[in-house]
Amino acid sequence: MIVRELELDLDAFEGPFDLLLTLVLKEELDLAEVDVAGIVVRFVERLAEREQLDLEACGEFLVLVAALLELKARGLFPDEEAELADLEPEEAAEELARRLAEYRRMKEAAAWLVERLAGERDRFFRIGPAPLAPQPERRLAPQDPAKLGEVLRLLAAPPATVSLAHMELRFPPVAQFVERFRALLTRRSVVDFDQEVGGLTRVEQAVAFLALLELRRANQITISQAAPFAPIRIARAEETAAANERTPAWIVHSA
Amino acid sequence: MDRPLRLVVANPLDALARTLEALLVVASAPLSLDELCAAAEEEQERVDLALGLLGERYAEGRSGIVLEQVAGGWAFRASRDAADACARLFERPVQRGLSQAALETLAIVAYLGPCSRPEVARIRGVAADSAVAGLVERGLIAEAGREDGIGGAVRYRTTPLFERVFGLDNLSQLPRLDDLGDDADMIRDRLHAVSAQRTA
Amino acid sequence: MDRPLRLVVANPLDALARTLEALLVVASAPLSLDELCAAAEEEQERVDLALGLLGERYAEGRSGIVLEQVAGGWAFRASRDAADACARLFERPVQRGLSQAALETLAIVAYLGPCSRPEVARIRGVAADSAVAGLVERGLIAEAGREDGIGGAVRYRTTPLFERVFGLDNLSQLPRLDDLGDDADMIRDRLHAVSAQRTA
Repeated sequence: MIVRELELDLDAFEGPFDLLLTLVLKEELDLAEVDVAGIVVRFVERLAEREQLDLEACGEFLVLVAALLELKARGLFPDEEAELADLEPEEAAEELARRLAEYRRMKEAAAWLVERLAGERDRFFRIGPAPLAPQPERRLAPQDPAKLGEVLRLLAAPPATVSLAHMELRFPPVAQFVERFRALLTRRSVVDFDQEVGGLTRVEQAVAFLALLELRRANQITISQAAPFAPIRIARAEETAAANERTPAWIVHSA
Repeated sequence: MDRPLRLVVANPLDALARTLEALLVVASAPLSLDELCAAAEEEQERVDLALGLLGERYAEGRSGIVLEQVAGGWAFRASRDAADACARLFERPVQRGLSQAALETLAIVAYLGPCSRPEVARIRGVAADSAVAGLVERGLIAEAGREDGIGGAVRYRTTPLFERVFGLDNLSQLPRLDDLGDDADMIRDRLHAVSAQRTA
Repeated sequence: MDRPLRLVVANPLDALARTLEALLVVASAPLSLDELCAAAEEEQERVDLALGLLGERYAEGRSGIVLEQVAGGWAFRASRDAADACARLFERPVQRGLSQAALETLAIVAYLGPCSRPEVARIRGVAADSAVAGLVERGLIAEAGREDGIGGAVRYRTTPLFERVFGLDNLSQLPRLDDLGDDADMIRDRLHAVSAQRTA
């Protein structure tokens, strides 16, 4: 088995392992987005298909994956580097097993949710108010203005010592905006791009625009602009959406 | 005496009536005859007949659910007998508090003056869409123009209702936050600096 | 002879059942037993009995409207028989299935909630921002305060809509975590076996 030709199908990447390594080293693919466990699972699956243990492949794979993991760990947890280095190999293995077990359980829980959804797809219910219902009156009890100052003080306080906030990428992934626009378009038929990205940083706006092009390329949306520099409007590509819709859909929402 | 195999022959319209019931109970707006026909894949005439059946079943005095024909089409409503109970359900006693998200958003808008959703999101570190929408719906904040520049985002300010609920004559009565800064601009800078630190 | 004003004495629970029907048909979310009792101004026991009556009347196969116990309360939904008709008329807010990342995030929040984005990221090993934003947008998870301590991250929990979409009465109906991830134990055993072999 040639490790570098291992075909991967991950959320963030699809293609041979070798290409993934190249992209990571060229910093064209953010390791934070790469599910390394997924690579390991794929490798183990391939390994299991063979009768004999391919020692050479295992060795090469271990070296490559270890390097990937180290790079990723440094990127994700710079502050914890010292802490991890302190672990004895056995402890590290135990910690790895523990984390792996936790993640596997969540993966199975996710699989259970998928199955559940498939079973519930013919349950339709109303979301939102009934057509002829009385208008709810939501009066608020008197509030204490001191609470406003309190929450603002908390927001203005510098984050506590070890923060994992560095995981929030400064260059947001395109997928984030793809998901966001899709979600928005399930609620609204037309979305004003400028309004959605107004106030975001230039980089974020640029990435959001890339996401638009991505969605357009996949024929999931239509983009219109009345004139140069006029607001950009995004709408669902209805018929294609209907034609491509093969994934389970389970809830409804009245027109 | 011969007994018929089935004592009650199901009315052939019953299945259609059940489909219509289902459609009406899911709808959040009245459904027109056309919509009902299209969804049930049935002739208008038969849908009309089935609606007649439902009209008898879901009639005032017979059922808590009443079928009503309104301008836009057909819809279920609560019976008049249940008006008091419905009123109790909807006019529930005053809501006690605001969620953390609502409170934070409100504090930002109150102290910093007109503020856009993206700005609130940046300061809080999470998307502000639902918090802002909720506060607008409750009438505690309202739109106040747009940010400068082409395609500037909508900005929000607090409303007179906000002042009433918080027992303030005006915004200058908000508790002073001298430890954070002398004025709105300084507080704003401080909040942005912290949020940048949080995501750095 | 005096004739009674009413020839037919209705089941005394009928009036209550009608009131409950009315409440359920206008409610915008499942109503808990407490809410039903408060709105109907009735004892829990009687409301329970009336709900039993309604459960028989609005049962799958009998009616297009079905009474179900979901998300900690009672609600009407369309019968499964009418799913095709409903699908023709109503828009689905979750058009495309949830991505694997979104599903895993949803599972983590459902089991460990309230939990923050960094916590989700730690378990999944990848940043969770877009998945969390998407789930919030769809109304399946919502903010639930911040982590303790200064500058704590926003935490999330699943919403009643989540329970409703997945047809759960409450989160305890999720499979027990201990019952999941058998293969995780296998992996652990294998790791230990391998290391034992090495040192042997």
